[in-house]
Parts: sequence; C-alpha cells; structure tokens
Amino acid sequence: MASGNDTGSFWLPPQGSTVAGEVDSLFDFIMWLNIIFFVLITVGAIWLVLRYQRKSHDQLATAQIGHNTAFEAAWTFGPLVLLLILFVWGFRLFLNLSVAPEGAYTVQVTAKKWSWTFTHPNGAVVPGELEVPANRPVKLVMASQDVLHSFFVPDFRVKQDVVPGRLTSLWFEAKAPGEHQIFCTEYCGKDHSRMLAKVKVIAADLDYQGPQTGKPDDVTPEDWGKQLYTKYGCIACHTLDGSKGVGPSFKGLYGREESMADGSKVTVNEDYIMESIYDPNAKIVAGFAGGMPTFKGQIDAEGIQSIIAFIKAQK
Amino acid sequence: MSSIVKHHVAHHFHDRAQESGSAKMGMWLFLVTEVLLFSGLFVAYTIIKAVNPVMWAEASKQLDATLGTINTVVLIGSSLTVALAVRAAQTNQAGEKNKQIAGLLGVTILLAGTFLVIKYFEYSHKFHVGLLPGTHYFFEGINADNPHLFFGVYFLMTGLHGIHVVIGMVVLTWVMIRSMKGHFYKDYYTPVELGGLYWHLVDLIWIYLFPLLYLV
Amino acid sequence: MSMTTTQAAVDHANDPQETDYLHARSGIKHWLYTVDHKRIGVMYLVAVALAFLLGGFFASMVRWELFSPNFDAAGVAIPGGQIFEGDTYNRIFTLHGLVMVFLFIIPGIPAALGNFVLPLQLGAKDVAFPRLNLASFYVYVIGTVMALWAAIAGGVDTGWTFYTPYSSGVGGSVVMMTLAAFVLGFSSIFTGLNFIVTVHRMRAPGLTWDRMPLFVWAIYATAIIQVMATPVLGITLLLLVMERVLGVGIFDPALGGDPVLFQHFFWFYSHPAVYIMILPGMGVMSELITTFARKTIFGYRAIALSSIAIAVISFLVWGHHMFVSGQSVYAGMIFSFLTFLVAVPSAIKVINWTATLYKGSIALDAPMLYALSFLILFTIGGLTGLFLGTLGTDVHLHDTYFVVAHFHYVMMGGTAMAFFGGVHYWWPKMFGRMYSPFWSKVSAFLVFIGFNVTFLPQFVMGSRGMPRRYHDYLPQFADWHRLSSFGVVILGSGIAIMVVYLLISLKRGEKATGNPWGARSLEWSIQSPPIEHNFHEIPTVVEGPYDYPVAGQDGGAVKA
Amino acid sequence: MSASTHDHESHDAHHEHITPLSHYFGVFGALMVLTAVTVWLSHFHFGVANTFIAMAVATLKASLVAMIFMHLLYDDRLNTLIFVFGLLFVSLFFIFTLADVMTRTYIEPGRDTLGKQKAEIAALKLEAEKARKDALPAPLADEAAVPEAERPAPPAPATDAAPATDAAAPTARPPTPPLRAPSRARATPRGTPPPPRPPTPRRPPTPRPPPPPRRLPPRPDPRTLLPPPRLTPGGASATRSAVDREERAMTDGDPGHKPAAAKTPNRGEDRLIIRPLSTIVFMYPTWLASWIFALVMSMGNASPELPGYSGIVFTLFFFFNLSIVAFDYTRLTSIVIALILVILGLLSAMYPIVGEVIKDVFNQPLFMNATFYWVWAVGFTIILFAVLVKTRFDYWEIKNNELLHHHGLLGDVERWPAPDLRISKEINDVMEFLLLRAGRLVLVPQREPRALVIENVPNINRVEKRMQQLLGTLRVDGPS
Repeated sequence: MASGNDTGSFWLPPQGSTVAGEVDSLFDFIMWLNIIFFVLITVGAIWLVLRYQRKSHDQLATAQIGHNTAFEAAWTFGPLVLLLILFVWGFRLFLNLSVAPEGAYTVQVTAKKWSWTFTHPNGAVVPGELEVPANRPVKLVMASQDVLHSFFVPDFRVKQDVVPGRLTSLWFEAKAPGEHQIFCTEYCGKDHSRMLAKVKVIAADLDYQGPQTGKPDDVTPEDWGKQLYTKYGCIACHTLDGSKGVGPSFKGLYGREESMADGSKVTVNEDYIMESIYDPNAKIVAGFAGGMPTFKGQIDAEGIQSIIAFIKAQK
Repeated sequence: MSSIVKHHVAHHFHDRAQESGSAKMGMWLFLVTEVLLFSGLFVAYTIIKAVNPVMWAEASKQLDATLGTINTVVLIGSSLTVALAVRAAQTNQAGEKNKQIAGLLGVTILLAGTFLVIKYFEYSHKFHVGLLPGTHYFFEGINADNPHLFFGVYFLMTGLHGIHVVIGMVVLTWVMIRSMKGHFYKDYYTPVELGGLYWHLVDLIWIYLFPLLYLV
Repeated sequence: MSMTTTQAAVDHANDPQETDYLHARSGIKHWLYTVDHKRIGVMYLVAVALAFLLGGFFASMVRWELFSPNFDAAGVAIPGGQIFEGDTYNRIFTLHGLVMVFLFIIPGIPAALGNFVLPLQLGAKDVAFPRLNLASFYVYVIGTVMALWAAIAGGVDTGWTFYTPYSSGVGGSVVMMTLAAFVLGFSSIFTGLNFIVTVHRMRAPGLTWDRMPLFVWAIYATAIIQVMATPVLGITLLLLVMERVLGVGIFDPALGGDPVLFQHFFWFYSHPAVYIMILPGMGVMSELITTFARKTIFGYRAIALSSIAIAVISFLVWGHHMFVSGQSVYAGMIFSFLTFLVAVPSAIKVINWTATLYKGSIALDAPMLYALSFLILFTIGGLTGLFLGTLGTDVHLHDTYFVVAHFHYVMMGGTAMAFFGGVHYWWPKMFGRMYSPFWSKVSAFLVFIGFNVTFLPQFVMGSRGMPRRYHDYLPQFADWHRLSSFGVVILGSGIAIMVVYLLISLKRGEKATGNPWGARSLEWSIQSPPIEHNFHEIPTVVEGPYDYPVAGQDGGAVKA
Repeated sequence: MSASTHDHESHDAHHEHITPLSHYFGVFGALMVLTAVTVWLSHFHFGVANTFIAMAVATLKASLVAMIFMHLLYDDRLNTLIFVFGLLFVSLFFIFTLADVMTRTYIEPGRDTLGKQKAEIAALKLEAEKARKDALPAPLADEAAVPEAERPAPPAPATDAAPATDAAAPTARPPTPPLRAPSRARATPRGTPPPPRPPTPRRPPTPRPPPPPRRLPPRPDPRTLLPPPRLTPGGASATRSAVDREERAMTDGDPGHKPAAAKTPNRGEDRLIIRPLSTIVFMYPTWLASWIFALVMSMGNASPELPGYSGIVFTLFFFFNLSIVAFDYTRLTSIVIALILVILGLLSAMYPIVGEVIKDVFNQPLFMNATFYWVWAVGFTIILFAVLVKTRFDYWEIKNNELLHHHGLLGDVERWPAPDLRISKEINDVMEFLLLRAGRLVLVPQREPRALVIENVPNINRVEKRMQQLLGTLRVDGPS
C-alpha cells in the first residue's frame, strides 16, 4: 500500500506533482479505514453464520435480543466522528487543489471535440502536447469551444471540467521532467476515448515563456510540412495514397483542376491551399461534406509554406 | 328532476370516511408533485435573474401588467366559484342543488376560458413583435445581453401553467356533467372536491407567477 | 365484509386450499384489465425481469467490446479488438444505463415485489387506488415502448445522464428517449403515491407504526422519495426537450445559459433516485435476515427511522456528483459534509443486520445466500463511497472506473442481490411452488463469484486513472479489462441458471405450504398463493412482525 | 409518527366541516385587496427588496387560498403536513442551487458569474492576439493595431496573460491594482469571423534583455486567501465592493499574526474578559424544554394517548420565551403584565366563561411526536454552541491601562486608553436579568466621541464590580 512516488503503488499511478503525495496519503488512510471495517463486518457475519448454524429443521434461536442502546449509540456516533475527520482532511486538500499559487506559469487550454490545444504566454499555439517547466506551479485556464470536456492527468491527481461559455482553472507543480498522459473524462461524443494528449515536463528557468514553434533551420520545408501534417491531425482526414478519406487525398493534388461543390472549377495552387487551411468552408470540393476546422492563429506563415511544399512533393 | 344516484363504497375500503380520506390524501400528494414540477421553473427563474439582473429588469418591462392583473382577478374569481360549487355539493341533501353545482362549475370553466383568451392576446402580441425564446428572438428594443432568456422562462412558465388550466377545464367539465346527473350529494362529493383542489392549485401557481413575471 | 375479529391473527396457513388469485379467473382479459394488486405485481415482475435481461445483454456487449484494446502501444490496430464503431458503442452503454435505471432498478422491487407483498403485510384487501395501480403499469409499458422505439429509430448516445450542451446538440432520437423517461417518471409517481396512502390508511387494526414489517417501512420511505423527487426529473426532461425543440437556451452556453445548471436539475432527482433503488433492497434484507436467522431484528426502531432519515437527507447531497464540474468550492464543501451524514444511516443498517445474526438459528437457503452476499457487497459499495464523498480524493477518482465499480457494487451488489433474494423468498407465496434448493444455491454462488470477478478489477483500473465511458483504452489497462470481461461470463451463466430453474418450478415445482420459511409477518399467515381478496376477515395484529419464540420456552417450535 | 392508527374513522367525521359562505366571500375580498396592494407596491423601487415584498404578499394570498378554499384548516393534519413537506423540498432545491451559483467566484474574487466572464474571454483573445502580434516585425505590428480602449490594463514586461484572477488574489505583498475588465463590450453578433489578415514572413524574435532573476514568492497558505463566504445577491458591483472591503480589512489588521497580549488568556489577576452574548442565548429555557419534552415523549413510547395539550404548552412556552428576546420587559411593562394576569385570574373566578375559554385554548389537540422535539433540541444545541463559539472571536478585555476589543476570525484588535473611562451599567430588561443576570454596559473612553455599548453582558453586577477594582479611580453612574 505504501505509495512510492515515481513507480506508483498498486492502487495509484506514479506521483508526478507535489500535491499527489498528499492525495495519496488521504487515499491510503481511507483505504485502511475501509479494510478494517470490511474485515470486521465480513468476518463477523461469517463467524456468526457458522457459529449459529441451524442444525435441525425446527431449531429455535437461543435468545431474542432486539435492542442495546449502548451499542447502537456507539456505532452511530463512532462512524460519524471518523467521517467528519475525512471531511475536514478532504476539504483542506481540496482548497489546496483549487487555489493556484501566486506567479504560476499560465497556459490557456482550448478543448474542442476530440482535441486539446495549448496557448503559451509567448503566443505559441501547440495542439496535443503541453510543454511546461518543472518545479514551478503551472496554472491552466481552460475554455471549451463546443461541449463539456474534462482535463485529467492521473499522475498529477488533478481533474477539472472544461465548461463552454466560462473559464475554469486547474493548477499543478510537476516535480521532475518527464511525460504524463492527459485524458478527457467528461463524455463528449464519438471520439471521447481518443481525445488524448501528453504533458511534457522540461527543466527550464524562471523566465521560460513557451516552446519555439518556428521551423528549426536544419529541417527542410517538406519534412517540416510532413511533421505539421501529423501534428495538426491532417492525417485523420487526408490520405497520401489517393484513397478518398473525409477530405480529398493529397496524392497528385498540386496543380490539378478540382470541381467544387458549387460547380466552379479551381486549379490547386498555393493560394487555394492557404485559403482552405485558414477558411476551409470557402471552397469545398464536390463530393465532400466539409466540416474541416479552421487553423487560423495556429499555423504560422512558415508552417503554411512547409505544408504547401509537402503537398507538392506528393506526386 | 332533483334526484341523486347512491354511491357504493369500493370493496377494499371499510366505510365512506376511509374512502374519502384516502382520496383526499392521494390528491394532496399529487398536488405536491405539481408544486415540485413548477419548482424547477422557479429555480431556473431565480438563477437566470440572479445572473442577468439588468437584462431581467429591461425585459420584464415589455410585459403588459394590466392584462396580468385582469387575469389574476379572473382566476381568483374562478377559485371562488369552484369553492362555492364544492360547498353546494356538500349541502346537497337530495339533489335539489344539482343545478346550482353545475352552474357554479360552468361559471368556473367560463372564467378559465376568459383567462386563456387573454393569454392568447398576450402571446399573439409577443409573436408579432418578436419577443420569443432562444434563437427565434428578433425584437430590437432591449439593449442587454441575452434578453431571449427572460422570454424563454416566461413562455415555459405561462405555457406549462396554461396546459394545466386546459386540463383543469376538462376535469371540471366532466365533473359538471356528472353533477347534472345527480352523482354528488352530501354523502358523496369527492370528485367535486378533488376537481376543486386541483383548480385551486392552478390558481395558487398563478398567484406566484403574476408578481414574479409582471411586477418585479 | 364481516367486521374484524378480536382474537389474534389466526394462522390460516395450513387450511384447505381455496381457489387462489391465479386460477380464480382465467383468460388474458382478466390479466390485462385486472385491478388485483397481486396480478399487477406479477405482470410487473415479468416486465422488470425482461428489462433486466435486456440491460444485461447490453452490458455484455460493452464488456465484449472492452475485452481487448483497439490499438496497441505503437498505434497498430489489434485484430478483433474493435467490435463496434465509436458511436455504436456509445449508444450501447447509454442503452445499458437507461434500461437498467429506468426500466429495471427503479420500478424493480417497489412495483414488482412491493405491489404483491405490501397489502398482504398490512392486512389489507388491496392498495388504496387499484385503478391507479393498473394505470401505473400501463404507463410503464408505454414508456418502455417509447424507449425501445427511440433506441431503434435513431439511437441515443448521450449517456443516461443526458448532460447538455452535448445532449441538446447531438443528432439521434434524444427527444423521444427523454419523453420516454418523462412517461416512466409518472409510473414511478403513481406507484409511490399509491403506497403512501395505502400505508397511512389501509393498515389492519392493531398494526401500529412500530409493529409494521421493516419492508413496509422501506417501501414507505421509497414512496416519499418517488413522490417528492420524480417531478423534478419531469421538469428537467421537459426543459431538455424545449432546449432541443425551441432552442430556449437555459442550458446552452452560446445563448447565455449555464450547463452546470442542468447538472443541478438532473442530480436533484437522480441522487434521491439512487436511494429509491437501494431502500427497497434494504427492506427485503430486513425480512430475509430475520426469517432465516429465526430471530427478531436487532434495533427495529433504528432501522425503521434510518430509512426515513435516508429518504430526507438524500435530498441534500446531490452536489457530490459535481465536485469537479465547475461547481463552487463552497457548494462542494457543503455537499461533501452532508454526504457523510447520509452515510451514517446505511452504516447503522448494515451493522444491525449483522447483529441480528447473533444467537439466531441460521438456515442457508437461497434467499439467505443472496442476503449475505448483499451484506458483503453493499458493505464494499458503501465503503468505497467514502473515497468519492471526500473532496480531496474525488478530484482524482471522479468519472473513472472507480465510480463505475462503486455504483455497480451498490446497485447490482445491493439492489439486484436483494431483488433476487426477494424473488426467491416470496416465490412460493406468489406461485405456490418451491424451486430446486440445489440449483438455487449453485446459481447464487456463481452470481456472487462472477460479480466480484467483474467489478473488483474495475476498482483498480479506476484508481489508476482509467476514465469512464471509453470505447478504447490504453494498453496498460488491457489485462484488467480482460479479467473483468471474463467475470461477466460467470455472472451471465449464474443468472441463466436462475431463470431456468425458476421457470421449471412453475410447472414441476413441489407444492408450497402457506409458510414454507416459518416467517411471522402477516403474508405468511394465509395460503399460498393467496385467495383473490387476501383475507377472509381482516386480522387484528397484537404483536410485532418478528416475534420468534426462544428455544426452551413453552412457545414450542414453529410449525414449518 | 403522528399518523392516526384508527383504520376506520369514527362516523361523525363523515360529515365534514361545512365552511360558512361568509368565509368564502371574506377570503375572496381579501385576495382582491391583496392583489391591488401587490400591484400598487410594484410601482415603488425598493431595489432587490421588491421581489421579497412581492413574494411575501403572494405567500399570504396563497396561504389564504390553501387554508380556506382548500379546507386545509379543517382537514386531517396529515394533508397540511404533506403540503408543507413538499414546500420544504422545494426550498432545499432553491437553497443549494443558489449556494453554488452565488459563490462560484469566491475563489477568484473580482469575477462575476457568467456575465463578466464573456468579456474576459474576449480580453484573453485580444491578449493572445497582441502577444503574437508582438512577435511580428515593427512596421507590420502597427497596421494590425488593436483599438486602445479594448486592451486591458498595461501588461507587465513579461506579458503575464493571466486574467484578473492573478492580480486579485490578495497575498502578503500589497496586491497589484485589480485588473479592471474592459467595459462590457456589446456582445458582437455571433458567427461574424474577424477580417482575414494577409500572411507576412516572420523574422525570428529579437532577443529581449533577460528580466532580473526574481525569487519565487513563498506560496501563501490558501486558506488565508479565502474571504469568509458572503451570499450577497449577484451583480458585479456587489462583488467589487466586497473585494475592496476585504483587502482593506486584510491590510489594516495584521493577518495571521495574533497580538502578543491576547496570546495567553491568563485568568484572574490583572485583566477582565467580557464576552457579550447574542440575544438568542436567552432562548435557553426553550432549549431546556425541548430536551425535556423529547426525553419524556420518547420515554412514553410515543403513543398518541399522551394528552394533546403537551404540544400547546410547549408552543405557548416557546412564544413567551420568544417575547422575552423580542421585547424589553422594563419594570413598568412587567408590572403591567403582572396586573393583567391577576385581572384574568379574578375574572375567571367570577365568570367561569373566561376560564372555559382559557381551558379551551389549552386542550386544542396539538400533538408533536418525539422526533419533533429531538429535532428542536439538536437544532437549538447547535445554535447555542455556535453562539458560544462566536464569543471566542468577539470579546472585550479590560486591562488596568487600556480597553481592548478583539473581533474577527483573524483576531483584529481595537484599543482605547482606559484612564478615566466612564462606565454606566443599564439593566432595563427584568426578564433578561432574571435569566442570565444580563444587562448593558456603556463605556465612554477619554477622547472617544461615541460611546461603546456592550450588549447582553452576563452577570453584569459582578463584572461591574471587577471593573471598578481594576480601574480604581473611575466614576461610575448608578443603574438607570
């Protein structure tokens, strides 16, 4: 039962955040309390059943005891006292979990149907991965674009629903660099179980403002385009082998003339690709349902150039 | 023809008193479920008003308080007539008051009709001007956020109350017809009494709706 | 009818058999238009049992899908991993929730067993409003038909909680399913209303409040909740329908509404509803433990008053479902404190049942096996509730499989076990037939083992962070899910055996006497199955419901 | 349970009470008048109180309809119990839902519930927009300038995009000026996308001078951050003023640090503690009575045979006790009341009819069961206990050279110089004096314009004598 802090115990995952230790000790206290009461009642009941087994068909009870005020008072107020201890300890811990400390590194989280997007103080917008400094309180200010979601990191023992129309917040302080799984725990539809993300804790000093999202110089635009193709989830709808997905396939797309849903004809060039990324519903290819989310404010100009280079390469 | 139809106590009851006592207790439990049904709307009213106090004051100005007052008077009047009908049934020795019961119930149903007519005028005015709930709202006169919430709550409350008025009219009509046939007299008037209780509850709910929507 | 006799409740259990209510009138018409509480009880029992099997079928579909993860760690699809598409799976677990909650467990014990047994235990000829009782059954049938149509027509994948704004925006026949739940709510109100008036007005002479059987106390407390809480479910569902049809926007954030307000409305009904589910189970427990220990209950007044206490306090605690939903910290504090108050009466009951066994004469027939498994499983369920009532740990455990395991231990381990126990206890009284003792013990054993193998692993998964309502899961939870899915096979076989030997007993079971278990409450003082109007003359009750004689006194053995 | 056990009621109950016609018309008239009153009252603007007044009038009308028209007055008590029980559950629904909605912002004061936060989301968007625009080269930055009025308070150099929550959490450091959310931007009609901006090549951001290394402020204990819960009716202004008051209260009293003097409450020698009680303490006779009745009722196995007047006795006693708390039984009034009782006694001796009426009042079959008394006993115990606990946080202390007033959860202290402090003792309520020997102390310190009044000081004579010893040369006015 002893909860180690990096490998996690039988019941609980590893302790990634400072508050995880306190939550685990409360969890263990309740667990031990439960085991004691459970053993008392189960062993008691089984012993009584075996001890007073009915031997013959019309054997009667040896005594008809129906009332004992002392015992009844004991097992009414006894558990009540224990329960109140749990309440007080739980509430103080909950306050700790709810009030973010002063000067926390703040990240805005946007939840939408089936993906998380994180906006860092330096304006970097990163989907699917939350890069945060270690040993420093991190405060997440969360808003949802459509339905209820819930941000849950088991290793940090923190969870908070993301409610559309208002801001909810949550804080944690990661103890050491590492990677932790993020789940969505409020039912939100078809891919609720795939709305996953990762917390990447890195060692960084106090003036860390967020990851660099620009194209690293040693990567060719085409490769960088391929990375963006997977990171922003284009892979989910646009295939590379020519087969028709939710959206048109990229194979041999560049320079081809596509007929639009409204009947007009458009040759696929840089402007068309850039416009379809910023404002996808402007022109929808015939035979496709549309519904592609906009990536305005997420992919910068350099990213667009790289994606266009990548699509050109798909002969 | 002043005659009454003898009532036979159901087989599983011992006597009249147990039967009528059980019926009335059952009715009161049903009235409590109605109160709890409307309580949901009153809580919604309170919360939305607490969150948007400015909008609420602005939007409630659009309602016509005089029509509301008339409706209140009409309903309280119908409450009186149905109470008198119950009393007439209680004192109906041998059928001599059959007509009086039916008459009083008739007046109650008439007043209920007037209430619905006035409601119709109010609704048609709002439909015309655009004071409608949710996405259907197109009125321009209120400068506050989400004025449609007030009208959403308004239409829900008065709509559900209106449905209960219609149910009440149907029940009272059925009781009126039976009273013409002389079913209700001093020893058996439970249907009249229960119909009366239901109608008083409908009036009770309007007594709370009127100030909350029209005056405050 | 003749007036009440003055001497004590004469034991007619072994008088010559008269024509019982099953054979008094034959033909389907006498079943469809009956106002006899016993026939309505039997019809409810059949309907509820079918609903349980349907819900169980959906549960096994869920476990089949979760048998293995869909993708391995590298993201490669595992063959045979994915059986249903994402939204099909969501529809299946929603239907499992809806069918089990609204069609089986809420009407379950009160309507099926309660309808049959309550008038008999009160010494009455029938419930207060027989026609309303029949209306309640037909409203239940209409609600079931609407629910099944909604399931087939478009399917609902919002979960049984219908949380907005997802439920107000998603496709599928959500409006039809909401109206079905609305209609089923009325059936629950009619039953509750009927029982309250029956208990107040129809008691036999001499049957004071402290001489009533504890099953009647439990049904009375349940009826209070049914009458006081279900209307709020009605208005909540109406508002949801208005949200979808008129776009009223009370719960829609885009129109200025507040989705957390819907959760308040929903849980104001749904938490008392979980006490509608467990209280009748506790009532059955009190009957089973006393009869099969042949001993009076320990702390009658404590158990009776704790039923009422649970009924009242259950209305104060709904916020513990919303600790991390954006509810304010202060409201969380208040709800957490009150949640611990509501835990005390349940603890009192469990301990008093265990104390009842002391110095008893305990026979381990099938009903007693179910009672003991109720005792153990409900204790686990109740204790794990402490993790979820404590604010600090609930943040980590909310909406994970820990919660799923908790409420299955309380609902399936509690109410379903009590339902099986109750059915096995009153089966001879309802149908005049005894079932095979051997097979009933085997099935009880299989059900107990299967249940634990299914749900114990879910506690571990939950505390390790496995979220709820997931169509696919990370490979680290794979073997726990496999164990849990295997458990369903054992549980399913146990229940299958039960259905078989109960149906066989209808035809070829040996005839049952008036009082096969030697119990002391009123329903065992008449023949089985009872005559149509229950009692020739209304009995006068002079002693408590559990007055068993003591060995060695002149009371003599109770003729079994 | 109070339910009647008789299964077949006596036959005379069959002919139920027939309400005289005059009652019906009387009630109808009253309802008309009340409707007029409520409409008339609605023209005056009492602010929030309007709703409560309207509800009071509506409840009055509703209870008239329920009691007379719906015969609740003459019916079986059970129907009234059912109706009231239903209203109880309705109130539970109200109380707890409002408890949540009204206190959602207490963790982050300065934020309204839904209304304000929309403006804040807009502010956040602007913030992110501006931050990304900073990264653009200077010439491009200005043409995408954001209208000045929209921008929130000037951000600190390391743009801390945190919304108002950060600044408003009061800490040991003097709190930064609370972030004023931009004026309530008129909610632009939904769905109109912002104008698309032409893409511009982005230069790597010019390296900014590294900010001086700042030590992370120690993490304050969150519990001190929490102002006590205050259920002010909604609206941003209420929360705004609440925040300022808290911050002021926080800063002038030194939070968390208890004045040394009050550290060790040493009994006796050179100091006197006066703990004023709240008037509810005078309800202790009812508290005692409810315990006694509870025990008696549960002892006598709660069968209804207990004579009905036990309930009426308890209720009358309760109202008498309530009147003590409500009014001041000055010597004059208590004499007058005594006279009235005497006259009543004489009258009932001469005319038995008076006695009959009194006896009639007493054996109204008002019966409450043991649970009723248990609930009252426990309820009063909790309240009295809470009052006693409160006196731990709000008490006066007299030292030979100063007068201290400790109040507030965090132990704030007010001090006055004690030399020639004028004290006057007032006992103007005979009953309160009889119950707890309580009275009122009026203290007028030297240069203090207004007098300090300490209400309900128990055993006032002993306290006053002790004060004289302590303050030695003080002039004392006799009892008024």
